[in-house]
Amino acid sequence: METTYREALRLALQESMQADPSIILMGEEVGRYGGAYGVSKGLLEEFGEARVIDTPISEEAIVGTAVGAAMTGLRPVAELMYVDFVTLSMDQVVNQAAKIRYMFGGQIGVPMILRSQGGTGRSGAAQHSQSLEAWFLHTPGLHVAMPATVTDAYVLLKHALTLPDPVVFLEHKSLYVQKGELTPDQAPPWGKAQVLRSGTDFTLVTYSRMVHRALEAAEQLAAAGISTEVIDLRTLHPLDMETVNASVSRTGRALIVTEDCLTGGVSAELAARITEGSFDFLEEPVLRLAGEDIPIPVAAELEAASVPSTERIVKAGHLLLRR
Amino acid sequence: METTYREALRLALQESMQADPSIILMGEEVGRYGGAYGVSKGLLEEFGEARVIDTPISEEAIVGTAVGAAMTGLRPVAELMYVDFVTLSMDQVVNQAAKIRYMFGGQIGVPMILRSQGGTGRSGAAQHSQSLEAWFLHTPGLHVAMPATVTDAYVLLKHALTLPDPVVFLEHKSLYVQKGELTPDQAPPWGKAQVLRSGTDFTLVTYSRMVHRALEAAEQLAAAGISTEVIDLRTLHPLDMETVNASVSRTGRALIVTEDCLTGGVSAELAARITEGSFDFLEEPVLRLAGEDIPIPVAAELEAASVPSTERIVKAGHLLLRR
Amino acid sequence: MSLETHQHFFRQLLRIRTFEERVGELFVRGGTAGSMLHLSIGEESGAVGVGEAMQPGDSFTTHHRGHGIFLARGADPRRMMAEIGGKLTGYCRGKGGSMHIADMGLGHLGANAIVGGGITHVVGAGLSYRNLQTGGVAVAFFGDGAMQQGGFYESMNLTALWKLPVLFVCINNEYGMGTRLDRASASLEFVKRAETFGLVASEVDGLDAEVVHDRAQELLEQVRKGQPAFLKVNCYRFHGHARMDKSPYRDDAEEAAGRQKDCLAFQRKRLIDTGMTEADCDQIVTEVNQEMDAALQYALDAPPPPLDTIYEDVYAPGQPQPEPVDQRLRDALHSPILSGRA
Amino acid sequence: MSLETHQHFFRQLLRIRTFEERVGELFVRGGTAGSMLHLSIGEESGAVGVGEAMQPGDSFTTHHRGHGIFLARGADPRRMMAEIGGKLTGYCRGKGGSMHIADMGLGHLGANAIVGGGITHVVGAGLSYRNLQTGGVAVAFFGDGAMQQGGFYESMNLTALWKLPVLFVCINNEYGMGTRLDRASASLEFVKRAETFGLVASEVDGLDAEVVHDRAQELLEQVRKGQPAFLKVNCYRFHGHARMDKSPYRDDAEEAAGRQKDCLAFQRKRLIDTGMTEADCDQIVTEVNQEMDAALQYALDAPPPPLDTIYEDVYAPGQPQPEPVDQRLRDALHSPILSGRA
Ligand SMILES: Cc1ncc(C[n+]2csc(CCOP(=O)(O)OP(=O)(O)O)c2C)c(N)n1
Ligand SMILES: Cc1ncc(C[n+]2csc(CCOP(=O)(O)OP(=O)(O)O)c2C)c(N)n1
Ligand SMILES: [Mg+2]
Ligand SMILES: [Mg+2]
Repeated sequence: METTYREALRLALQESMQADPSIILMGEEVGRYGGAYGVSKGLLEEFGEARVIDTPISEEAIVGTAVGAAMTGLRPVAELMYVDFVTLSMDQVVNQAAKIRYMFGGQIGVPMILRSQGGTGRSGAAQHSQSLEAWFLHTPGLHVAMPATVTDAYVLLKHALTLPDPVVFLEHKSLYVQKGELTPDQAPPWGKAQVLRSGTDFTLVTYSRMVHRALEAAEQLAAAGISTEVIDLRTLHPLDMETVNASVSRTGRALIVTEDCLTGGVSAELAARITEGSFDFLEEPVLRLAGEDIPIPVAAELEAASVPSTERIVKAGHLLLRR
Repeated sequence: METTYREALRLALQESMQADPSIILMGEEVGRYGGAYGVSKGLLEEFGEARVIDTPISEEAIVGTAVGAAMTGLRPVAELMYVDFVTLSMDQVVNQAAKIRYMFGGQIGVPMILRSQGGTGRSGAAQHSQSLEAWFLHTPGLHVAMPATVTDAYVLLKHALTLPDPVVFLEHKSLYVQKGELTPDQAPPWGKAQVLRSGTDFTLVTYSRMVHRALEAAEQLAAAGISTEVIDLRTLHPLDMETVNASVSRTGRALIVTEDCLTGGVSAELAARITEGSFDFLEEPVLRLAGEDIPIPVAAELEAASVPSTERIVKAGHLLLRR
Repeated sequence: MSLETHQHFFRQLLRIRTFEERVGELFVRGGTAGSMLHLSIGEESGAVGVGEAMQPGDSFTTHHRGHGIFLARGADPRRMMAEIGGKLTGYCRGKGGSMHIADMGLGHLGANAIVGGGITHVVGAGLSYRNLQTGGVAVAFFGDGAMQQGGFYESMNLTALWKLPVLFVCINNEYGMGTRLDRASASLEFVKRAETFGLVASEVDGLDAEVVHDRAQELLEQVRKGQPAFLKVNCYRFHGHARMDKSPYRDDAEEAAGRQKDCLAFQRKRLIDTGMTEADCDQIVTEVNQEMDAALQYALDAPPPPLDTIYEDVYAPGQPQPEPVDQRLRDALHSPILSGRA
Repeated sequence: MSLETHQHFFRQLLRIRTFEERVGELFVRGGTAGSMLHLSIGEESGAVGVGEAMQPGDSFTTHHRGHGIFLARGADPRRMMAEIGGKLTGYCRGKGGSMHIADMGLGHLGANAIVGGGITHVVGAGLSYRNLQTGGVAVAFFGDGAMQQGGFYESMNLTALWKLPVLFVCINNEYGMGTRLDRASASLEFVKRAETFGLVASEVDGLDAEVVHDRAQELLEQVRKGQPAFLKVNCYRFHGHARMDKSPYRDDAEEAAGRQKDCLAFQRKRLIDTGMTEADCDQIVTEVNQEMDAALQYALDAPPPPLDTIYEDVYAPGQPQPEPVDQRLRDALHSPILSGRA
């Protein structure tokens, strides 16, 4: 059936909450308001105030409360309205949720989900447009999921709600209205990347919103006679380098496209791992087309210029193939 | 003159405060206690309570106060006792200090220093032993300094206290007792890496505490007939890839050694940049010897096994040279 | 107060109301940078009352709903509107927008898009004023929602501990997005609470901007002597949270009642009661409409920022600037070392 | 209370005091994992008074100075000492140490090395107990220093807003490291403050553990009915902050006076006053010394954790485990793809 990214997320929450009474939703405006981006609309009515909990504006306590609840029998989905606000709860995410199983010698885990959304596209400016996934990739103890498609929004969230450890689940603010077929049975398992388009000239590795621009670019490159293999990572932890390196070992060229800013970003780890895993096969250095190393400006044109566009992905493809 | 890392830092603070009355020190125990690691001993007595300010345990407000003070005529040095506690002030560091100049269109900067210390070596366990510099490397708007030597502790802190933008200044808890000659006149300028040992077989890139283990390893490798060029980055922003790539283009091989955990760490950006800058010269993929992808355990032997040791650097050198 | 004062307050309240209406118009005409625009209609008395009690040399930070406060402190509506439109001639060269307007010249240390994010900054400003003995006061304006942010409590303690010239002003418009205050805070004893942190504190009905002014005046006198204070101004958010919000979470009766608390209508009535004619009042309205129409037009006509400005202002001029990603790509494929670029 | 109760309290206070002294000895003998060891000598009454008022099914978190609290809730001193020594048979297999001791079986949700870090966790536990209707109560123990952390205020509000079965216990030992409370907090009206968040609150002198117990008992009854509460126990930190600290920042006169507030000596006197002989008391002392000597020896004899355990417990068993860095290095040089490993 065709639906939207937003609806797919809601369906995943709804079905999971119906199946598992220990799941609760908590966050700012998740209840009566239905979520700042409408993801949880109707859930308060269906599951009641004990399970769909509107919170005050207290990011540190929201996440800390979820951690405590996850240690005592509930499976909380704590929502941060914008991932930029995780800066107020990093202690709970990094020092607590991610480390509790380890610090306590494996006695207990923290089965919670930190749901949030990031990225550009709404002129949210520097404090409402960031892509901070690299911080979580760099935090042992966390899973990190970043769905790009309707189907992945659904299957990844449903699977995340079964994991014994904390999951940082990052949506993209520009994808909520994204339409697509919901085909869970065709989705790869959790932790596996997906080859969305097969190609022979180079491997394009990406995730989240950039997946769509990558596919558009691949289409245009095909018209120019360049064959692009497009891989959607789907989760950053687990990170499926097998699929990526298997592809690069065939194509001999790799372009990484991410929205987060280049320096110290996810693109760095991917480039390093591809070089480590496919060095003997590389015809060219791994290229990184990422967000600029700047805060995100508010003006729409400036904002757009801060992250990779379809056109620039196409250009990068030509550059990589030297034609 | 010979002194210690701790004394060199104190001297830099003292001389800078004597020269610039706008500099203030603030943080937990920086005054009467003299700093948890003794760096600010004597400064309260010399500069008084208006400039050396003991704060309550309020990390968010400590950094936020420094931001506001920096915007209104002071040059604050805000100290976080352990870098692990920056998780409580990430909003002020990332959303505020780093972005204010940009968000406000260049009207004003935030000339402050966030001083802290990280790393392993004291059985501080998972919440007192982290190396979080990768987060700041990934935050446009910040400078990041990580001195390894007595001289750099002094010259980098003194220079940081003249910059118009925020500097995250990260010391290493295991280096405070480090002895060395204080030779400021022989130090490279801010932003330049330093070749601490010239070599021909491979380039070892590192910073902070690992510099010392790298030099020990290089000594042992030399005995085994392997010539190592050791480069201390000194600052992660600015990041001096010119010096690094000039070296790798000669040696054809690179090993990066960092204490922060491998995945998504500083080693990833360095590996990506070396591959981008020296691809045609690389005989082997860039190797990364970094901290394990785990929280830091408390038991001394386990803690030691969590980060690169001199022995393992030597092993990695042999591995890279395939002999 | 004198008739001029009554008139001045009316004009200031009206300028804010009218400015915000024009922001709405700019949005409808597609001229704003995005839809995250938070109008302060219904809350003008807090801005004008406190703003008029402040002095040159004082500074302030605001929350995301700060247009009115900045106008009350002397902002040029044209440059504000241009910034809201993301234009080059805006206060922040089109980089900050509505939620990040600032102007050091007027002591505006910045609006903030992080709820509570600007509160701690005034603690630092107060510290500067104390150490540098400027005589200035720093004022933090924030909403009722920020009362649930921990940083605010850390900030109150620091100001009291260090006796800093700081005033905290909570603009209580009853809502944080769709959450009414009583659903966000178990207790509403904010004044008592502030007192337990060592502040002098009080709250005031925002219906009468002049009463707000007098109360702010009293508190600011103590603040200048080093006794930090807290003021809660009670009002009502007339419209939705942001441009897209139609407030489905509150019923019409409540909204109608809330909009009765109209500080602008109240001040106009005061003018009439003190002898001004409707015509005199309408004259002011006409002048203000002209001023704000001009601001709207200015924003529409203003030039957009050139694309390459995105790399400016990350670091100070003279410092290493960000390297464009496309440049890095080219370098990676054209052996920068050989070409001597590395 | 009965003589048994008096004796039981004495024994519990003494067990904590003696345990902490053995921790000091273990440190001197080089048997501890590091020196970040925070002794609760002088603060035993908070642990025992509140701990004895709690019930099975209740849970708690502690700050970094939590040995005594855990002992009061039934901890095995041998496994505690082993954990403090970083040994495999410790409560956390030598991974957590003194600042991260936890035991789900006894409801210990964990000591925390982040000041204030464990406070929000009891809010979550309270939420679980409310939703799952377990009848349990969650108690957060923390120091006076955490009163200056914003997260605590967010937490109080949430518990009051949601009427959660939560008790906040501030062990006020007058100091946060070298900072006396009155230099960290402008106001000391913590009880009034907690009330303005909607909690019932009170404070008690920690000299008499039985009084602390009774007060905790009263509060816990209300907490079980869904009225969260705050309790401040006033005592004095007899020794330095951690093992390396000799407290140069406070003078001997103050320390001597502080150490007069000795809940252990007070309880022993009570036993004598109620008819026990010094010999009877010494008998208890002997038994406790034996118990804690055994714990010390157990820690010294315990096996260290095998090195390869560092990769365990990052993720649950069955989930992808961390790949050792050395393995990655080898893979990078031995074309994993060719060797089919990637
Ligand atoms: C830290 C943080 N959390 C959440 C938000 C999203 N948000 C923006 S405004 C707002 C409501 C704020 O309410 P209040 O403080 O009363 O200000 P008002 O909008 O009523 O003027 C929320 C939740 C944010 N911007 N920052
Ligand atoms: C967030 C954070 N800030 C600072 C520290 C360093 N630190 C450890 S204990 C301590 C003092 C805590 O005082 P208090 O809360 O009164 O507990 P006490 O040590 O007196 O038992 C400090 C500042 C820390 N561990 N965590
Ligand atoms: Mg409000
Ligand atoms: Mg204390």
